[in-house]
Amino acid sequence: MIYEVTINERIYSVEVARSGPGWHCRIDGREFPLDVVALQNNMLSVQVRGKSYEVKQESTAAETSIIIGRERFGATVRDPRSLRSRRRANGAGAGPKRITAPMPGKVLRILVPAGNAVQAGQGVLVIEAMKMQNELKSPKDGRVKKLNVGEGALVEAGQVLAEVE
Amino acid sequence: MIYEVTINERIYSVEVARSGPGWHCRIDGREFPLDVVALQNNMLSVQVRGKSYEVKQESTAAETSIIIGRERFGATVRDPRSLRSRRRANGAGAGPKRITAPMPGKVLRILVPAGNAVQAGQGVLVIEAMKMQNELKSPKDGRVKKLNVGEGALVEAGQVLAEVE
Amino acid sequence: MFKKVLIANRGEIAVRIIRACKELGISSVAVFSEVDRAALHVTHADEAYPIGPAPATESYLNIPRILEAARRCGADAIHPGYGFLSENARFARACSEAGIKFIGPTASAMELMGSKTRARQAMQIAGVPFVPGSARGLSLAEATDVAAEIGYPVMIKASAGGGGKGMRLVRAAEELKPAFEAAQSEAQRAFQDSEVYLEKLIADPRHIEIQVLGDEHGNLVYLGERECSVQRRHQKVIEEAPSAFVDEDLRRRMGQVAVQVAKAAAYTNAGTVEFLVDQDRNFYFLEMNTRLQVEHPVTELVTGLDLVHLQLRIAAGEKLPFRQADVALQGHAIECRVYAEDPDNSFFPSPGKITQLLRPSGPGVREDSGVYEGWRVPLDYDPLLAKLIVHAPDRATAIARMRRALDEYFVGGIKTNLSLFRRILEHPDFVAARIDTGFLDRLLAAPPRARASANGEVAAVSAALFAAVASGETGGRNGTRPEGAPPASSSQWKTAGRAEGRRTK
Amino acid sequence: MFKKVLIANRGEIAVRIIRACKELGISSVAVFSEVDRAALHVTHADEAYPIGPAPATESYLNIPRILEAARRCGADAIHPGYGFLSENARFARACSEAGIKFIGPTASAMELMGSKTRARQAMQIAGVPFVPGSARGLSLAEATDVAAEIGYPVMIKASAGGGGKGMRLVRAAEELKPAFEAAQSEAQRAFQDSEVYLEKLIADPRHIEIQVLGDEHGNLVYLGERECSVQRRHQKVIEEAPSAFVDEDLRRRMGQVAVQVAKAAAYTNAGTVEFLVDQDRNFYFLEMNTRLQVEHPVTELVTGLDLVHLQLRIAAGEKLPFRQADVALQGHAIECRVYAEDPDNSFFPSPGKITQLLRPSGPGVREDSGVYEGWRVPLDYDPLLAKLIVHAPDRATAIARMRRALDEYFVGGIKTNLSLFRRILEHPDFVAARIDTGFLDRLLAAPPRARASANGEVAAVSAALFAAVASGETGGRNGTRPEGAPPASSSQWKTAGRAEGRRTK
Repeated sequence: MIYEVTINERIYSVEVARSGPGWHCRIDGREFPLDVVALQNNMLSVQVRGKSYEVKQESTAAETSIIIGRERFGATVRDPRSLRSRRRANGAGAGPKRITAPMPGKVLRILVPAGNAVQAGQGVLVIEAMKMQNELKSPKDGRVKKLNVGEGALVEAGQVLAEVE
Repeated sequence: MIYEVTINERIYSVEVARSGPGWHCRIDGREFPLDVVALQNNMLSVQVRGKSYEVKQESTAAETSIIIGRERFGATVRDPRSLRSRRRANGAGAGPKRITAPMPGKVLRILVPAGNAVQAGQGVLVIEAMKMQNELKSPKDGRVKKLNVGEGALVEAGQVLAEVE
Repeated sequence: MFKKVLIANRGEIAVRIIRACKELGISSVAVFSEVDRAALHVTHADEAYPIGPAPATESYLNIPRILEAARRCGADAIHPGYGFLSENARFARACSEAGIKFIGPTASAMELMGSKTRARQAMQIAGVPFVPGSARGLSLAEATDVAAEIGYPVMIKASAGGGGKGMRLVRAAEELKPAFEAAQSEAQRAFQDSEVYLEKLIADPRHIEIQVLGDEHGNLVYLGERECSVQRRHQKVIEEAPSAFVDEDLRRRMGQVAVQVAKAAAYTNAGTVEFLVDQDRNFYFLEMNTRLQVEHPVTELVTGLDLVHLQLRIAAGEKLPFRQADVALQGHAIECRVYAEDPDNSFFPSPGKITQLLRPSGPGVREDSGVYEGWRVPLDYDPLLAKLIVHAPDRATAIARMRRALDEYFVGGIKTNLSLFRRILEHPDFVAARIDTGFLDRLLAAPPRARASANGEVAAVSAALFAAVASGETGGRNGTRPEGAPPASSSQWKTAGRAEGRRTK
Repeated sequence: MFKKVLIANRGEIAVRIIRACKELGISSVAVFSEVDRAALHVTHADEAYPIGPAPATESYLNIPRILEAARRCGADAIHPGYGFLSENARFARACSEAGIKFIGPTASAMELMGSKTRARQAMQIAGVPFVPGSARGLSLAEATDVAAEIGYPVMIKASAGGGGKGMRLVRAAEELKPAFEAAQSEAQRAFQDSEVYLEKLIADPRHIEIQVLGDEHGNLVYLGERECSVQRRHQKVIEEAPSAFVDEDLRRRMGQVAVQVAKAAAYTNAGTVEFLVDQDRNFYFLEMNTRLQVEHPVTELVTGLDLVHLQLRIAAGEKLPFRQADVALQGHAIECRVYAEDPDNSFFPSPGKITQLLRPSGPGVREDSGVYEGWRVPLDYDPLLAKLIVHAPDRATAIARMRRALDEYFVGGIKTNLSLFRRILEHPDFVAARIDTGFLDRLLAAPPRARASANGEVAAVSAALFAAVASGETGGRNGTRPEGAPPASSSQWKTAGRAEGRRTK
């Protein structure tokens, strides 16, 4: 099975296949000798030429991360054969830009009602959690095309709150 | 839903039903006011008249236990309406008695072949784990009716190794 | 000793106090708001009672509800922890009127120290050194004169304040008016008291505090200092004991002044005297915190004492079990305050469900935690999850040990500030103990230097492997588990080792 | 200091040594047998290499494979931990011949102490006090004479022995022959050496040992004692430091003798001198263990030192960073050895999958663990899972703290001896420190008194609630989880607190 994996903006073509009790891997066409064992849910022990890596996966609504030791990598994995593909919420993309909640919280104020024009960096709405207010800014110049929430609404991290076109 | 629950040889009739966000319970016909919340898998926080209990459930092939603080209770829960009922492997019961493995290990020796007579307390077979040998004894006078394993076999905890009738 | 103690708090400090109660054979009573029913302090306590809705004003600050719970369960004492009602003299008084021992200083000592201006007057009489400035609340006009007299830059502070609220730095005369008014209204909001006063700014000071302990028989001791200069917006982030900047002589002099301060307030139980220390090792009284501090564990580790045990014993009327001469410091301790906040996103709080929790342990590692895997960190309170504290023979080893512990620490599902601690502990100025209260803001102003990683390929391959297993293709879904079975067993992985292991049998 | 250290061990001690390496900036190399591929020491190390099948003789005792791995990865030193090859002089020699530093004493010191009889001769020359008996291996005939001379009861011991193997108590002459032969064959099996010797039995002795530390520049210190009298079949179960039975004077005298012992063997690095102490505080040399002990953490907690750091520094040629006069003891420490064994079923080992692991933490609690939730404890090795160690200002508090920590400790899926520790810690003789090497066997001989429980009804109701949720009726099954979701969220429980909490928003 071949995946297109993006790690910190760099794209790898990764082929993985079972071989006996373990796995056989190729990366960008090259042989990648590894020994892998599952430890817990979302946690692997990967050994490559004697080096030992404890690898964790963390998936939130906002993003998927791969954690190796103290390093955290933003990851996107695409299966060319399927349309199921996880993309980082804040990743680039054509068309209207989305404004997503960086944390769970409560919508305190709407600063720019739907339909109005905004400039890049201008606050669109304010959410609050743990007594801290977070003004969410427009990613680009344009118009607030859509507001998915009203004042007082409880939102989850990664939830799309508004779209700017 | 009414269950017949056996805790340390004492049998309780326990009725549990949802009520709003929580549960409504009766034990042996009496009201049992409690507030219950799930903490983790197989773990509850139960409050009864202000007293706070952290309750764990542990199920092995051999038995089901309820753990409250430092206390461990052997538990059997029977749903009268269904035949699904968990019973402690070493619990009482009519007919032939079973000899089960107290731990995972390897069958080292068969001391009494199937068909032969045994006395209560006489060793029937020996299993080994972590370099320690464990002689499993007959629970009663009788005859080794059945041997489910041979020498060298790997067995799991709770696995029925032999029956004495 | 008390039979039953109610803990009027939540989170790690409530758990820490409950542990002390268990160790002293005291039954512990938790109180909880509606969002905390499943919180760790509730499940750890012997008894637990609801005290209202999520907002602290309706629950953890709700004096009548808390006293009602205490009466109902027959508690003979209440420990307030820190924050919430811990420095509320009215609460202390209400407790004693209800015949329940408040574990802390007397209401009058709290009131004296609670008003910075009254405290300053009392301390000046006691001959305690002060930062030049006004001893009392000021009008804008008075402030202008005092500022001119002592010279800019100056600090404006709230008389009832603490934790940086109602504080403003003023570099020049023209900044005074707006800053003064902002400070007043902030103080009004935070403490229902708009009184502010004025102090000369000490350049690049260190924040160093002395732990004091007094019994109810007139015995007072100091337990060495804590170095608390690593702060973000006047909030402590990392604390140490001892301070690399403090030598035996300075420690003794600061300690003796701290004891004078406590004496002047007829202080009992645990308290902390905060000082500003300038580059020439002059020290100035800041304030006295009339409660147990968040950072008390670093003092416990270097003194070998248990401050909460001692608080309980003292409140129960026991004498201090040791004298000043018996207090000896051993090794070095560092504490990191682990918060649910995102250091990569201007430290916005990050409440939510903790999906995975891997906790550090081993030699010299202590974790005082208020959370567990599967728990949802509520939006409603201070986002402190846990305190990670290490103890080692010397400071360099303590830093190395903390780095090791941080590498073992993983909190999945929410953002935490763990990565911030790595940055701090690797910073040459911190390693060399060249720290003042401006250190962390300077560090944060500089962008974190991104190292090129050698592990990109391993990350890429791992991501693909996770995906391959998660995909239906190999059957089952990563994350689903058969009843009772632990993760590894049910995941799609063939664990090579084990498979071969079986073959050898 | 070394660049790269290979740890020729597994389990908690391998993890503990890896942690020390990380703290000293040394890269760590694990080795593992086929059943240990997923073990904690493998995942914690920077590098890891397979060294053969499950049986220790083919892996962790496999000198060629281990040296091959060390050469392959370029390790400049090997730490043997305890057990396995830690006291194998041949291995130590093979290491130095391979140009790899063995972290421990010299091979010759190990050989001297490895033979009880040679050690005894050397120590007698050094004037070390001994239990009356034979200094060398005996024939049955000689044994009969010696026994008659020193008087019964006597102990038969294996010259190459340790851990109680090849040991026999003989109360009267007629028991001598069978016991002697049994000891010989057991010694032959265990150590490929049937030589045994004979000693007078000391009635109700305590087992107290002294930690010594020597650098390679002739400096030797002792780090106080450890009380190890709580044993089952000559295996330590609980250890303490200091011993309640040892006063300043006895500590100094035993310490000085221990240093003499080490000097007589030209001993370097960490070692332990074991003594029997009788009721009149006479002490007799038992043996010297030429390795790091399982119970070394209790010494670390009361001295504030890190013994593994010191082992590495000493092996790297550094001088001891302190003198005897600098060694001060602070507080009291207790260690419990947590085994995968069933105390209710004559301590049969209980390997298998750890389905749930709740670990104690908080003030004064240290856990040195070699396991994690979801891991399968293999059948093939010593069933030590972890060591739980507490530190407190005094012994009474340490006992209370250990009880508290034990209540927080839960290992699901396998049996452990945690309940045994509760029995011991509640026993009046242990609490009063009236312990000798027979204490635990006496305790175990008495049936545990079953308290009537007040919690039967709560248990019954809980069992029913678990069943109700597990049953399909309410939809879903307890234990199944939606992808990535943590337990609480997906279980069928309505968490009242949270539900109401939301309503308040």
